[in-house]
Formats: sequence, C-alpha cells, structure tokens
Amino acid sequence: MAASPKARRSRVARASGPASPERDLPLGLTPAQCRHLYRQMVQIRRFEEHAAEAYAQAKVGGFLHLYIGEEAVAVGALAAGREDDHLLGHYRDHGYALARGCDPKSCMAELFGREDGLCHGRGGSMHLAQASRNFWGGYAIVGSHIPIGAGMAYAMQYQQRDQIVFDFFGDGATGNGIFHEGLNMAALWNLPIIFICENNLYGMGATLAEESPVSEMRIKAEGYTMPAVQCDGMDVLSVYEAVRQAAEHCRSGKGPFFVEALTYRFRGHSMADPELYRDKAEVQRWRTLDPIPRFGDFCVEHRVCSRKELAQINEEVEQEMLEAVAFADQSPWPDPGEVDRWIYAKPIDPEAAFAAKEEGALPVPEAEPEPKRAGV
Amino acid sequence: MAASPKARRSRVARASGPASPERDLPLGLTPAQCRHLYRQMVQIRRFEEHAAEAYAQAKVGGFLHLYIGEEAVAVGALAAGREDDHLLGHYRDHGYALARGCDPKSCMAELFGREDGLCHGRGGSMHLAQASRNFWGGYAIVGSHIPIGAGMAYAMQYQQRDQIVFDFFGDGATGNGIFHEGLNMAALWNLPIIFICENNLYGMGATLAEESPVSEMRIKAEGYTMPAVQCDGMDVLSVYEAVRQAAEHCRSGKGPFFVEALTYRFRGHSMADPELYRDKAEVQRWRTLDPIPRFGDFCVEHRVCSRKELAQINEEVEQEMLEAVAFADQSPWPDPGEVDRWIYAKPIDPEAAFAAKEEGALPVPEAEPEPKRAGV
Amino acid sequence: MLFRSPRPSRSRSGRASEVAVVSYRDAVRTALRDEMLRDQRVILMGESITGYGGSYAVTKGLLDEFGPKRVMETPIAEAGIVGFAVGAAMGGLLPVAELMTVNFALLALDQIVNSAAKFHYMFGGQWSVPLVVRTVSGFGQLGPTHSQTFEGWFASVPGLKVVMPATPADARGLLLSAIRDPDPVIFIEHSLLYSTKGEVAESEGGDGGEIPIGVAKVVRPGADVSLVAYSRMLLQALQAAEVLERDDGISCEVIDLRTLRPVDYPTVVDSVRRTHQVVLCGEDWRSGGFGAGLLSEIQDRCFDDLDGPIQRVAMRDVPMAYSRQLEKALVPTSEQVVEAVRRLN
Amino acid sequence: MLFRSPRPSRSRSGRASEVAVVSYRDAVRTALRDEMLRDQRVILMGESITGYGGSYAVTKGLLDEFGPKRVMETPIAEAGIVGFAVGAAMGGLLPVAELMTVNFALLALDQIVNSAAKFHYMFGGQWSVPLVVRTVSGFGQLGPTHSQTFEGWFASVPGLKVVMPATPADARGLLLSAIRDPDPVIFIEHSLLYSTKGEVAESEGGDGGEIPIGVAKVVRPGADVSLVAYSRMLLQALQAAEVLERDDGISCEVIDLRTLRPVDYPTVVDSVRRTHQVVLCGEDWRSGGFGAGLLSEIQDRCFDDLDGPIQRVAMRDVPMAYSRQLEKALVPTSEQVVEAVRRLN
Ligand SMILES: Cc1ncc(C[n+]2csc(CCOP(=O)(O)OP(=O)(O)O)c2C)c(N)n1
Ligand SMILES: Cc1ncc(C[n+]2csc(CCOP(=O)(O)OP(=O)(O)O)c2C)c(N)n1
Ligand SMILES: [Mg+2]
Ligand SMILES: [Mg+2]
Repeated sequence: MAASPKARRSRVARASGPASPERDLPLGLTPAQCRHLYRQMVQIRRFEEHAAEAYAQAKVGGFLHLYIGEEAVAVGALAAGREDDHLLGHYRDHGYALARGCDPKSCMAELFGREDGLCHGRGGSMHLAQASRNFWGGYAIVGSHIPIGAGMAYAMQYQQRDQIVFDFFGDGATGNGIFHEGLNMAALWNLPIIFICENNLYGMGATLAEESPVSEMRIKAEGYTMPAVQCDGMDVLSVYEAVRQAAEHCRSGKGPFFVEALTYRFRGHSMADPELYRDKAEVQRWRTLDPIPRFGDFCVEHRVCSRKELAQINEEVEQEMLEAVAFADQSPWPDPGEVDRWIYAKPIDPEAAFAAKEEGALPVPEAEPEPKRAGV
Repeated sequence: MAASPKARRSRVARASGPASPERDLPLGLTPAQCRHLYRQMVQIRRFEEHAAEAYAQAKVGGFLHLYIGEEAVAVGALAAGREDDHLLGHYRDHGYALARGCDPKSCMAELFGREDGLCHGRGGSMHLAQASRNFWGGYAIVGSHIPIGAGMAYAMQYQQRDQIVFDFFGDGATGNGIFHEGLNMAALWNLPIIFICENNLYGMGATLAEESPVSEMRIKAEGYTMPAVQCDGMDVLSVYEAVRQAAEHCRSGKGPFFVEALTYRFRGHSMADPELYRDKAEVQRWRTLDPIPRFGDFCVEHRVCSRKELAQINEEVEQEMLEAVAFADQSPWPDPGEVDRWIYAKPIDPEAAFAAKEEGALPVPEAEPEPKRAGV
Repeated sequence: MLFRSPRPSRSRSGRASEVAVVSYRDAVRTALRDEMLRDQRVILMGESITGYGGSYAVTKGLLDEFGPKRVMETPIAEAGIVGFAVGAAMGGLLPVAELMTVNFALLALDQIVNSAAKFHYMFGGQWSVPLVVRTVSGFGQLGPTHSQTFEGWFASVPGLKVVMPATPADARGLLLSAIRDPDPVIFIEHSLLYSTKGEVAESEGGDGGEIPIGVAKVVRPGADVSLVAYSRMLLQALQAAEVLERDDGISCEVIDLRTLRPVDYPTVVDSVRRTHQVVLCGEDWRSGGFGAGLLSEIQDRCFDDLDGPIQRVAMRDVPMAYSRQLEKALVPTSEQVVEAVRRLN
Repeated sequence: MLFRSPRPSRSRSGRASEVAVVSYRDAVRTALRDEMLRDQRVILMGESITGYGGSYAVTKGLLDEFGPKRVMETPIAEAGIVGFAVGAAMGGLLPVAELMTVNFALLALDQIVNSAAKFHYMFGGQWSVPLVVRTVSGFGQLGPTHSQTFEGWFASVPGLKVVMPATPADARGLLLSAIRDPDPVIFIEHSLLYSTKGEVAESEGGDGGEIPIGVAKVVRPGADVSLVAYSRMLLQALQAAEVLERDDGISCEVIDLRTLRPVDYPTVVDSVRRTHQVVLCGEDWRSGGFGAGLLSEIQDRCFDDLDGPIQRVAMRDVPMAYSRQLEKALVPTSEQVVEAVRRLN
C-alpha cells in the first residue's frame, strides 16, 4: 500500500548546487559542517537508543516516541536556519532538541522526570523545550502548534525582526482542521514560517492512504498559494538544500514556505506500538536508506573524514550519552511540595488580598519578574 | 477590493447545452419547469421581505439572515436534484426550505416562534428543517454541517441507496478547519455529496481577501482531488447546469463534487448589520444582476410566459406570503410547560426506576417509537 | 429499506447467558462485536482503530471480521469524526465513534454539544442522533495534556447521556444500552481499568444483556458513610471501605453511579438519608469537577440529613505533571478516601 | 529590542483620573484603545472586528485608528485564532483575541485548555502566555446553539484566570489588568450589558486604572442573606435585594464575584459567616454549572455556619429554545432570586 522507498525517492530532486572548492562538497558546505551534521544525527540516534533502554527499565514512563530513521530531517532543516530562529515541533521531539543544541543531559533528565530536566520534569518526553535557545517545545495535541508557530511568525514580522519560524509536524497532522487554519493565516498575512511536514507514511497506525486522498502533502499547501517542495528526508543534504531555499524565501519577506520531507520511522509509533499495521519487509527496505551510514559514506567519499574518524565521532557521542543517562539517574526528583508552582506566572492570593482589604490597604498586585518571551 | 460583478462573471462558464425542441429552452428544460424556478425565487424573495417586516415589528426575534439576491443558488441547485436527496445548509436557510417545497406557513410560524413552526418554535430562523422532506436543517455553527453532510452521504453509500447529499455553506466557512476535515473524509471515502459554496464575497463583515489567500473557493477542493466548478450564482440556469453535472457525478458513484456559486447578498449579513464594510455602489452594481428579473426576462424572451403571467405569479406568491404571515400570527405559542420536551428521544426517569427497584421489579427501559432517521 | 433491526438471523437471544471472567477491555470489544453481529447498522470509526487495533487494543480483530466499511480508520480529525458520525446517525446508521482519549475530545466538543446534544431538541423532535462516542480517561505519566478527564463538562450538557463504567460487566451492559439508545451517549472508559477482570454474562447476538442507563448500583451496603464513586474511583472507594471497616470499624456504603447524566439521585439520596455522611470520589479537577454538581444537588436534597459537610476526593487543581513523583502528589487515591471519611468521624 | 513597555510617550499617567458615565460597551472599547496607545505590543484579532466593528460594535473605529497590523480581521477559525494568539504572545506581543460569542469558544477549547492554560506549567515556568480571550455570553431568542455560557468550564481549568465584569467600571479596570497580566485571561462580557451605563474613571495612556483580578466586591452590604452573583446576574441580584428589603424586610448582602478563577473565597466566606444564608446566582446550566463549584467550596468552608441549604438560581437544564415564550421559561430572573431567598426565610 505504501509506496516503496525507491518510487518515492524518484520524485525528489536530488541535492545539487555549486560544489565547494575544496573536496567537491555540494551546497557550499565545509567539512566541519558535514562532520557536525553527521555528529548530530548520531547524537539523536544514540540518545534515543538509550532512552528506549531506560524505558524498558521503567526509568522513562508514559509515552516515548522515537525519531530513529528520521534524524536527517531535523538535522538538515535546522542546519539551514539560524540558531535564533524559532523552533516548534510535535511530540516526537528529541531530534529537534538535540539538533538545536540542547544538552543531552537535560533532555535525558526530562525523560526521567527529574528536576534537572529541561522542564523540571513537568513536561516529559513529549514536551522538551528550551526558551533560551528559542526552542519553544514539543507539542502533543496533533497539529496544535501549527497556528502557534504562525502566531510567533506574526510577532516577528510585527516587530520587524528577521528571525523566522520552523514548525515541524507529521503527515497525520494535515488531516486535522487546525493545520488548515494555521496555513491559511500564514498565507493571508505572508508570515515568515517554514512548515516542515515529516511524511513518514503513517499517522500512528493509519497509512497515508487511509488519512489522505492525496499522497503528497505539499499539494495541501498549494491551495494556499504557498511554495511547496518535497525533499528526501533520508538524505540530510536534500533536506538542507530544500530548507535553505525555504529559509531564504521566508527571511526575505516573501511569506510562508512548505517543505515535505519523505521519511520513515524505523521504530513503532511509540514504545507501546505492536506494529501490526506494517510489514517487517517494508521496514527493512527503508532501513537500507538509513540516513546515518548513508551520510557517513558521503563524508568518506568526499574526503570529509575517514571511517576511523566517523567511528571516533560515534564513540564520543556514545560517551556523551552514557554521561547523559548517568546525569539523569542522579538528578533529584522534583519536590512534590512544588507541584503547584508555575500554575500562574503571576499567582493570585485572595486570602492576602482580603487581609489587606480588612486592614484598609488596597490590594496592590505584586510586580513579578516578567517571564521570558521571544520578542522581548 | 471585492471584484466587480463583471470581472467575476467573466470567469464563469455561461449556461449552455442542448436546446429543448420547443421554444428553444436550454438544458432540456420545459416551460413548466422554468415557471417553477421563477416562482420559487419569487417565493423566497417575498417570504423574506415579509420576514424583515415582521422583524421590524418584533414578531421575529434573535438573528434573521436574509438570502435576498442569492435565490438562484438554492433554486437552481435543488432543481438539479431529486426531492428525496438529502439537504443541509447554513443559518441563511429560508431559501433551502422553500426551494425544497416546505410550506411557507410553517416556515413563517417558525420564525415567529410558534407551535406550528417547522420545529415547533424551538429552532427559529436559523434552524428550519423538515425531516419528512429530507431537509435536515439550517446549521448555525459555521461549517459544522459539512462533516455531518459527509456522514449522511456515507450512510447512503453504506445502505446502497441512490440518494445524494446537498450541502450548502458560505465562503467564510472555508476558513474553518471543519470544512477541510469534512472534505477530506468525503474524498477519502468517495462519498455522494455535493458541496455547494455560496461565495458571496463576505463572511459577515470580512471581505473575501481578508478571509482567504485565494479568491476562488473551488481551489480549496482541488487539493482533495475533487472535481470543482464555478457557476454564476446570479443565474438560476448556470447553477442548475453546474449542479446537474455534479449530481450525475455523485449519483453514479464517482464521489464528491464541489460547486462554487458566485453570488451576492443584497442585504446585510443579518438584520443587525450596519453594513459599514461595503460600498453602497457595490451593492447597486450587484443589484443590476438580480436573478429574478433576469430570469423573468429570459422566460419572456424564450416565450415561457408573458410579462403578464410573470406578474400573475408574483401576485399569487404575494397572496401566499400574506397567508403565511397571517397563519404565523394566529399560530399558538408553544406551551412553556413543554419546554423540557425533546431533550431526549428516550427520556430516563431515575425516580421511577428507583421506585420499581424498591418494589423488586427490575427497571425495564420503555420501548419508544423510534424517531425518524433518513435511512430507515 | 435495506436493513431490518435487529437482524434476526444468528440471534441466540432467549438462550440462558453464559458467565465468563473477562477483562474490561474484552468486555468492551465483545460488546461492540456482538452488537455489530446483531445489527448491521452499527459501524465503528476512529483513529488507529483498524490496523493498529486501537490505541488501547480494544478494537483489535474487528477490522478483519467486519471489513473497512464497518470499522473505519479515520484521519486525525476529532471534530470531523464526531460531525461525520452525527450525520451517519441521521442517515440511518448506529455509529460508535472512538476518540482516542478524552483529552482530544476537546477538539470535538462543539460537535458534541452543539450538534449531537442539540438536534433532537432544536429541530422539535423530528429526529434523534443515536450516536455513541467512546473515549478514555486515565493517567500514568502521560503529561499535562494527556491526563485530563472532563466528565463534569459532558455531564452538564442537556441532551447528552454520559456513562462511565467501572467493571467489565457494566462496560458490556451499558455499552449495549448505549448503542441501542436513540440519544447521543458519551461512553468514557478508563485506561487503568482495561486489564481488570470480572464476571460478565455473555449473550452473543441476543437482544438482552443491557444494563439500563441512569441506574446506579449499591456495590457494598453499609450504614455509616456513603461513598459515591464511578469508573476507577469505585475501586479506590471499595479499598477504602475495607480499610475503614477493618481499622476503624466504620461501615461504608459504596455506590457506583455508572451513569453521570442523568444521575440516579434517588439511589444516592436514599443512601445519604440512612448514613448522614457522604464522600464523593472523582478524578477530575476539584474546582467545578463532576463532584461539585453532585454535591450541589445532594446538599439541596439532603441538607437536613447531613451530619457533616459533604467531602470530596478529586484531582488537585494543577495542570498535571509528567514526573512520577509529582503525578503521585496530584491524583486521588484510596488513602484520600479513607482520610475524607475520617475527617467526618 | 523594538518596543519598550509601557511606551512612555503620550502617557498621562499620574494625572488625576476623570470620571465619566459611559456604557459597558464603551468602557471595553476605551480600555482596549487606551491600552493600545500605552503599549504597542497590544494587538486585537477576531472575526468581523474591523470593517464591521465587532458583532457587538465593541471594536468600532479601532481599525481606523490603529491599522490592520494591530486590529486584525481573521478567518472564521476559532481554534486557529486562539492558537495564533498564543503564539503571538510567546513571540512578544500582548494579543487580545475576540471570540465572537462564548458558544464558538467551544471550537477553541483545546487551544485554551491544552495550550494557553498549560504552557507555563508544562514547560517548567520558562515562559508564560500573556493572552486575553475576550468573548461574550448572553441570550435573547438566539436559539439553541447561540445562547449558552460556559464559565463553569473555564473556571475549572488550572492555569486560566477567568473574569466576568458586571459594570462598566469593572469592565474597564479588569480588562486593563487582564491585558497587563502575564497569564491567559478569559474575559467574558455579556451581550445584555453592553448598553448599560455607569461611572468609569478614565486614565488614558496611564499606568493605573487596574482593578485587580481575584478580588470580589461587596456591592450592597446586608445582614440576612448573601447573594453571590457576577455579570448580568449581579443586576438581577440587586433588583431582588431591593424587592426583598421593601416587601419582606430582608437585608441582602450582594457580592459581585467579578473574577471566577481564582474565586475570592475570603470575601464570600466572610459574608456567609455573618448572614448564614446564601443564594448563588448564575446563568449557566444548573447541573454542574459554575455555581456548583462555588457551592461545593462554600459548604466545605462554611458548613456549620449555614442555616439552610445553599440556594442556586441558574439556567434550567434544557438545550434552550428560540421561541420567546419558551426562553422566558428557562432563563434565570430576579424573581427567582427573590423566591430562593424566601425559600430560606
Ligand atoms: C488531536 C490529537 N488526536 C490524536 C492524538 C493521538 N496521536 C498521537 S500521535 C498520532 C499520529 C500522528 O501522526 P503524524 O502527524 O503523521 O506524526 P508521526 O507520529 O507519524 O511522526 C496520533 C493520532 C493526538 N495526540 N492529538
Ligand atoms: C463557528 C462560528 N464562528 C462564528 C460565527 C458567527 N458568524 C455567523 S455567520 C458568519 C459569517 C459566515 O460567512 P459565510 O460562510 O461566507 O456565509 P454568509 O453569511 O456569507 O452566507 C459568522 C462569522 C458562527 N456562527 N459560527
Ligand atoms: Mg506520520
Ligand atoms: Mg459569505
């Protein structure tokens, strides 16, 4: 039912562009950049493999959605933007966090529900976020962050800032009305936002054909007069190229852009998924397109680094992730006495106000340190 | 900002097709049919003019949305279907009711909030409905009846019935996510439903350009691989032709069809509308395209009837509407003692059940006459 | 007319029911299956209910048995799903729409409140909407957006019937009633109950087996305090009742409401008039949760019968946190039921 | 940084406020306008709020004054509007999103509950969502889908602040507070109050003028019964108090809650401890309406102070009918408040 990897890839324009002078690298990339891309993909992979292990040991609870197989999308896309561009994604969010440079320690601690987690254990795996890096979080109501991203883009436009918004979501999200409401607004107001649709052929157990009468998600953007391209989500350079084009478009004030990355998750939808709805053989076929060895081969072929150097990166990352797990293991639990902190940024205390009123003083609301917002 | 009537009409394929042998009528229409179309448009016009008067006299309360100017859409569209096809529309619904053949008396009584109203005064102007004519109502949450129509179409398909669904809504509804969810499902399951979008250039006070990045609503359907045509909503024959094609398509099992009728409301959005957002001159321009005199001229030119006969129809309709108002005026108010009737089709009485339990008898739920549903 | 209802063939109604011990999950599944066998108008629709088998594996196997026309995989479009199901019901079918969890039901709330609940009334009784919306509440480190439960909201809407079974037997019997009911029924299961087991009378293909909507059940008779609960909190209340009997010699009457709209007040009031003390046990937020409505009505009907304030056990008013330690501090427990009773005594 | 907050130029803060008699509608409009003058980060968005001037004419003229970047006409997309406003707030703006009526807010409930109310908590306090959602409740032959009011639902959600002003002065002062508040505030106006008038202290461009969220007001002191009301029901309660004073010699203390989350319980409890009798006045459905939550908390805090059951005046549990005669039979009135007090005395 699902298109074979081969058939789908043939629709994708292969990464091309001017070769870099040294070593023949495309897209003006430097070897250091290539090594960085490779390292980030390995980071995500190893982070999640450790997370899966921790889940099996009941150190991670609730939902755990792995990005394994799709690493090229977050890594390629974010490399094409700036570090201060705004980033939102869905619950399958470890890749966004790590590609944005969040510390794996704080990410892992969040999965473990610990105080040192990015969100102090309040959010968990689905809700990683780090405002200081303009990573505004993983969102778990499918599609809900699509208009939210558009709103952030509006705030940038309004304040004449040149940051743009990266908004990642899945093929399944396009069946929800909120996707359309968000795209419509982005198009109406010409907002600087890249919609990045990770088309991995499934929305949980639903196949693409069950979700959508069209198999190409980019078609859904075209109704909003939005430029839309597909790229090979198993090839970090293809993603990089497509999103670089999108980012230029957005940053120059030309409005929103839609990028569809054709990709595949190698693991189940979440750890609870028995994967009854797809063939093992299909998974195997896609595994042959694994973006990590594929880009590793590219690096070796283009003399970015040797196999040994790749292995060394792998080893460094493995160390880093072992440390992340150890850190998370040792991080304290959040204090249950603080469970009602952060309900409000400006808490209200009617008892105090009443007491003050009794004493004749008017209740003056306390000025609190203003919580961080992007534009300020 | 809004396109001029002329510019818009030029995009519309004019009604054509094989001429009828006698009197050169297009689309195989008979003179009797033409007179019927004319009469129905006049009925809607005069019904609403009387309703507006009654509103000014505070006999009609709440919201009153007039269809005046758009009569050709409901009349042309419903003439292209069968009487047992299913019909749903939005709150601007007097046209649907009358074009489906509902008695103006019961319609007017509903507007007056009387017991003899189609819905016994419970619904009011926005919620006319007559299940016995498969008119399933006017709906007032914008777009909400779009998936509902799709669901009815599914019920027809499932039961292998050959009725199709007519689902009317406005341009404004296409900005709501529910529109997309409904179209997506209709396309996915190849359902027999005609989506009829009355593009009247405004969604309440919002202009088309404020609501949508594309000015042609049919474009929004194309993303669902649904055939979509535009027609001249000020020309009953153009609508008839487009919807006849759509109905054939749907009835033969080829799936959903989208018809965009380019039209204009001559009156405000509702009676409360001060119409600050549009030019009087624009309204005047559109009034020159009034579908009633226009089709009257057509009838005379094609020797369907004489001017005198047209005047006679007008006179008959006027009589009918005076009777409708008199009927509504004399209809009794609903009994306030019955205000809690129809909350449930099968009411539950815990007191009775408890009493029965106390006496040792098991509470057996009463079998009630099953309420009407379309498929049964 | 294409179908008759109920389809008479294959019916074994009238036959004495067999009793089996089954899980809550299986009780729901077999109720769906039996009703689909009995009446061709019954269809299922929802997200990941076919190939995946349902996110809690409730609909596993039903696609294979009934095919995609009757077990429909839908897009992730909660409002559309309920709207579509309303239309299918108006068109003559008996749809059972699954919303994966009650959290996502917020997206469909307009269709539930303004369509399903309203049409019978607003169109003057011309037709009704025989729809079942099945959904699930529950928690377990699911985080802030996936741990909520909104039964109080549904239960405040005229036109809806709201059911929350606690046991496999009630899950079956009430689901049969819900599907056969001409009105829209919100049927809320509980993720932490799916693997619990209990005796269920099976009556495949038959007409019987219904447990009536709107009838509460005194699950454990008692003399001193009335514990009013539903869904998972019934188990907490029963546990508390044992502890209180054993350690405090307090005799608790435990009532399983089963239906939240309409509430079987006669059964509740009858109990309160005997015990003079009440603890209401729910899992939604304390401020304005379902228990608040219950409390309001009980104090109105039983003011002079009450020896002390009606107690409530409910979710703490916090958005919910992911971390295990924090979650523990928020969710209602049987210990809290015990404490509430002790506060009264 | 492009903007400073508050924009200091043009500010006349510190100047003694002038007092004028204005309508509730104008009080809302001028509060919006003044705050937009004071702080460039404030933007408005909503359906038909520009050329049309707002379906209740509240935003009339603001497009002309501030232009389409600050007064944004939106598509008919309630969920999108609130989601967008949440994002704009995260991006540094202070959006005031209008949902044309609270009935349509159901379409946006997910964004209100799972986005606006949750983010500060779920992301561990990293940022907040300084959003105001303005919407309107009310009735008047608007029929079954357009006459509802859901304040009880909003008020049950941790993370939200919920405000329902009854007077022009409170409409102004609370709206200023709401816009300046870093948390999401649901600000519910009432269509039947727009033309009522009252004294309002104007302080254009200044920093003052706030009325604090979370503080109730004793509008009429009294000794015998506490009437707790908000929004339009405040007027009904005041009318009832007059009638009861005149005809029955009963002295009613009337409290305007003003804020529904968090509720100013100290003020309510203080009153109840003096009067020993309470009538709660609301317009949402009796079963599980806002008053139920209020009642639950009051009986908990004041059980021993109460001389009789807490009374409630509320909407009858019916989906609402269009016909004038039927509507009259459903909506709460001052006569019902009088009757409720008489039931207690
Ligand atoms: C509104 C809503 N409905 C349902 C769900 C349950 N759910 C979580 S993920 C998912 C599938 C999403 O698929 P897609 O958008 O393709 O993303 P992918 O998981 O494939 O990356 C579903 C149905 C949800 N979280 N939110
Ligand atoms: C969900 C929802 N939002 C807002 C409204 C208020 N409203 C009623 S009609 C309308 C405009 C609809 O425009 P369109 O669909 O173009 O239909 P038209 O009135 O032009 O025929 C609006 C915004 C509503 N009824 N429902
Ligand atoms: Mg997917
Ligand atoms: Mg329109």
